[in-house]
Amino acid sequence: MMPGSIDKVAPSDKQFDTVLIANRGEIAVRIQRACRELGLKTVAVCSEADREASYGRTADSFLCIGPSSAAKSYLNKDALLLAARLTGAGAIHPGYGFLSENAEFARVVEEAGLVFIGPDASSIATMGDKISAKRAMMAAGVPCVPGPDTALPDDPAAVERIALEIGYPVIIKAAGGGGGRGMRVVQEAGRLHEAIALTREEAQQAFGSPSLYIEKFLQHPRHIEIQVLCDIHGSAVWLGHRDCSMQRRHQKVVEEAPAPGIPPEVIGPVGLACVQACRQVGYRGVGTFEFLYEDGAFYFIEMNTRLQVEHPVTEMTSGLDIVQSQIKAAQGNPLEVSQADVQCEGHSFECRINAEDPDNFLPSAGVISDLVLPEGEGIRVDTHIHAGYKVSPYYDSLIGKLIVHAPTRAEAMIKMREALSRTRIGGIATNLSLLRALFEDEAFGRGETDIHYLEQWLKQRGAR
Amino acid sequence: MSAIDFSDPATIAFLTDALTAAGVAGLEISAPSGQLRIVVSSAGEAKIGSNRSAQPGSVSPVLVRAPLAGYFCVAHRSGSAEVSSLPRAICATDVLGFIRVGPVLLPVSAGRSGTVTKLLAEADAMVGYGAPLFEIEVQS
Amino acid sequence: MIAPSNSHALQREILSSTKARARVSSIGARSFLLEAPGDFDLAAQRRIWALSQQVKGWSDIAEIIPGMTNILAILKETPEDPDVVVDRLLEAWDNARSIDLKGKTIEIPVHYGGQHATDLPALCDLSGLSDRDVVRIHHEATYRVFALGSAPGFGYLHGLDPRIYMPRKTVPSLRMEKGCVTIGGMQTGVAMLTGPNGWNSIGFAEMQMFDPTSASPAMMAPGDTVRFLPARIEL
Amino acid sequence: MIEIVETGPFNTVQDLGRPGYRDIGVSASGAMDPLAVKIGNILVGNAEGAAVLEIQTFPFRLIFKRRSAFVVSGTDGNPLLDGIELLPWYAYNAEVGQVLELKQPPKLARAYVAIGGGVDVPCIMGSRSTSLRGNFGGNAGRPLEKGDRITVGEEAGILPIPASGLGVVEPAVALRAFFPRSAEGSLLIRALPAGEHRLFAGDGEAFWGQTWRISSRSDRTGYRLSGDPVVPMETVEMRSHGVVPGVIQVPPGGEPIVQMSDANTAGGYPKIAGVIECDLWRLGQARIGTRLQFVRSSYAEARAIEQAVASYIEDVRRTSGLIKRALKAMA
Repeated sequence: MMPGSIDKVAPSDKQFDTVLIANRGEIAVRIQRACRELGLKTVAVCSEADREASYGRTADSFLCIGPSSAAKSYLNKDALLLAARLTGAGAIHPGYGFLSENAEFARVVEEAGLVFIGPDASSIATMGDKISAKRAMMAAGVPCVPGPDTALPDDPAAVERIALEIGYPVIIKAAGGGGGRGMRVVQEAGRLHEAIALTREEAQQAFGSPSLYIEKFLQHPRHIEIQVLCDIHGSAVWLGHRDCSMQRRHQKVVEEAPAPGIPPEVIGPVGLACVQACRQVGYRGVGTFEFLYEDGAFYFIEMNTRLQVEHPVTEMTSGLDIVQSQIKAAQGNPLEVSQADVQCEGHSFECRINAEDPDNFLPSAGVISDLVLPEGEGIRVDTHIHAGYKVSPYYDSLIGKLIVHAPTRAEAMIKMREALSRTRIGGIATNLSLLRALFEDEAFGRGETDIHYLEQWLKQRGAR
Repeated sequence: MSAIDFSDPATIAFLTDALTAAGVAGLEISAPSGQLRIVVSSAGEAKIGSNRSAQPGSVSPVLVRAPLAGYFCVAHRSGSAEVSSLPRAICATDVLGFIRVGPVLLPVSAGRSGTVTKLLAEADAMVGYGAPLFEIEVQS
Repeated sequence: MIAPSNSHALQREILSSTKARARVSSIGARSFLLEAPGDFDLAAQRRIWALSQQVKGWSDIAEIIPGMTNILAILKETPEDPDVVVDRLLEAWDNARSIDLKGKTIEIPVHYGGQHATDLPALCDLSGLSDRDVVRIHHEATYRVFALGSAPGFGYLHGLDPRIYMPRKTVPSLRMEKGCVTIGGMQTGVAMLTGPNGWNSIGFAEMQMFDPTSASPAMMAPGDTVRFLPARIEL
Repeated sequence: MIEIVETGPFNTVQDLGRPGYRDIGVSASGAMDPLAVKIGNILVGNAEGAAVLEIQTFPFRLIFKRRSAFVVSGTDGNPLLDGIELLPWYAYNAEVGQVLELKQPPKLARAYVAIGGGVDVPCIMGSRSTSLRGNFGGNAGRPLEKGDRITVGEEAGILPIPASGLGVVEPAVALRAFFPRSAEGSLLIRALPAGEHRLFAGDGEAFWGQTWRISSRSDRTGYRLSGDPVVPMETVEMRSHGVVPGVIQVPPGGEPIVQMSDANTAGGYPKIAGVIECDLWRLGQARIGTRLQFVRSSYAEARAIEQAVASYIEDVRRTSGLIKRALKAMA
């Protein structure tokens, strides 16, 4: 059921002075910095593999909560709550990944009398379900991918009618699917029923439910995001947009803000619709609306009810500290900015530095023997690594983010090239060489590359 | 590369973790200082035996680690002299201490027979998961 | 321990109260006892019944136990200010109108005399009546259930003819059978448990008046009318 | 299923009692140490009011006919499982055929055995407690006897107990600040003056001032206290009225009676005081011969203690659940 208004969110009167950071790596460092700047104490937690993490030494408390496997530590809700109980933390920041979009975790955190730094459990649950999220967005006037907001009917004739209405090509998706699994593109009417039958069988086997839905398939979309920030008093703003089309297997590699080549009069109404949607569902804290963008039109795909990896590019252009704002919202403070105050300036890029083989993308573990990170005006590095740091094989291969900011996109590209050239990470394999090459690519330099571009670029590069 | 100290509990623990993660059943390393043999049982708990300097009948230290983060309590109830008199022979089911969270206590049992030789954590201190609490010498 | 016999309190119920107002005292922190002023009679009990019905509806009440012209109210939680509770109870008492409970009529066949009528001779001595007269006076009267208590399903019956009042024994019978028809002071009743009992037995009733597995375990309820039918008289 | 291998008299199945039927003369019954019942049940994963065994005469032995989680709570004695000493107030797993033995505890009166799934005797009038006076409830309305086989409820959905057990800092220790003892070691029991306190005049003060001894004529119905008799100035005959556990009545002899779990539902002796409810479990654990003093309490104090006890219970529930689930995820 859709929550009707902001009234359902009782203003949080929970004051806290200590934040437990239920995450690891660069985001643990980033959140710790924000807490310190707000005068809050921090609790860092770790798995056995992260026992030597640098941010453990700078936190007010540091506690190992479980074995290296994420399921036993960073995903272990109860171990996290116990850590909060032991350290007297009054709030939990989930970061991104792990439990950040787990409605059940948000619920048990609140039940334990703690503040979950993020939206409430029902917002997470609503947005986590593809169909209910789409319904909520349509209700708020956010443009969605054409297609019904219900599961596909069994009647073949009805399905045909729906597909025709949407217009081919269409995509059939498993309602419970994700990450590129359980979906099939149909180019023409003649292939519709065969595709449905196959996908239904896959869906039943892979996700335990034969429920499918149908949408318009976009051929060359870009991935555009809108960052929002909301308080619990009914105020919400959007902080501009990002382009995150540079992806490999749904993993973003480079992000930039603003998205190049989108006129303000096109994105403006979409941004306002996002803000409107937040007000309608009583959304709290930070969130990201993800869209596909093709031929001047936006299509909502999903909302991320958490901090994003790529939040720094928006921080660089908007000048706002998104993590601090998120924590303040969780404290129940009213937003300090109005929409008119939000002025995005210049251009920002973020490169995700991964500990992986640049050719076959296999994760690389080991000890970082030497490390040189760039510094200077308009350059920011968010990372937890240091010389001697042991990259463990247990988690995501992201070891740092290189962020630049300059007045124009062209200047920002130059700055990123320079920053990348100055970066040295020895002892393990990284994707630095790939990033360097990407920033020399002409098409990327022109901007407006679509979500398939990187994969094709990699294919061609491999062929060379 | 400097020589790895195979008697270092941290090294053994790291190797054990690596073996467990890799799904490898065991490992045997021969070095001038002696032999190390790690067998990862199906339950995931490592049985570690080592034969330092190849002296038959020698003992090797095994660490008893915190099974959970919490406050470490050495003795419980009426302050029995359990750990205060070290070294002390114990059997596998003996409770050596407790991990306390609020009013709840999780007993830490020895897990193996041997002799408790060292107390490695401070009483009433907050310890993390896996923190070494006791050292037991096990007859090889 | 030797439990205080279930009837110890009924030796002389006539507590002459000159107080005009009801009295409220407490047992522990969440039980409050309101005792009606005045005589021990049906009029007072009717007001207790009215009070019971009212108090039962209070949201902070866990349980009420109506007694002999009194009521024990057990709260769900220890009150912050006990005086507030006392005032509420007194106010409710002052406003309690007499009600007559529309009870059912229960007819209990009794075997008067015989082996269970251990105290009949003593009652004859005390009253100066013949055993036949005692039995007749007992079964000719109509009784009202004032309250239940003391033993599962035991009803305190009011309406005993003053001619056969008999004080409770100072030394209780150690083992009186369940079913004995007894007189204690100005009341009568049927013993519900076998055990020590200070009341005086004049007969025996076979009827089962308590079934713990039933939805309404006790046969008697306050306000019910009880008549004893002489099934057999063995003198 | 469990089978009683050895038992003394008056060991019964109890839960938190059947209040609500005192108006038809049915005693509430229930465990003498309800706090031990709640903690035992929570540790083992049951609802806090599940039925348990109340053991007050020893030695006691039972055999597990099914793999079960169990806790022995309330007591200060170490239970034995197949002869191996365990800790009281700790949940453990018992395998089929293992024998649990309880010996006479060093100081306290009663031990409670909570079993995963709860003792599954018929629920009568909302409770599984044994009504010894009424001969119903519990195990066929009577105490446990050697050879009794007692069904235990399903453990479905109950979280596993860690192999080395899981326990609590027992209430007497965790709540030490709220449950003091006197310098001479006698039990301090908080009470409020009751209806006829004033009738005792000087003897009323003597009641609070002296140390009483729990006499041998004490049981689940009530404790008779020995000491210097306290006598009211005038003899009053009370009309029969409802009473609750904790009421301290003074019969003509002048030696007070504290009504306990199997308290009669009605009484008429003069009431000198009423023990506050959250001190009753300590009285329930006091053995015959225990010396005790009554301390004048207040509503504010009673509420403060109740809140402390309630938050201790809630903390045990929440934290033990977190630990079990956290360890399960790590297993």
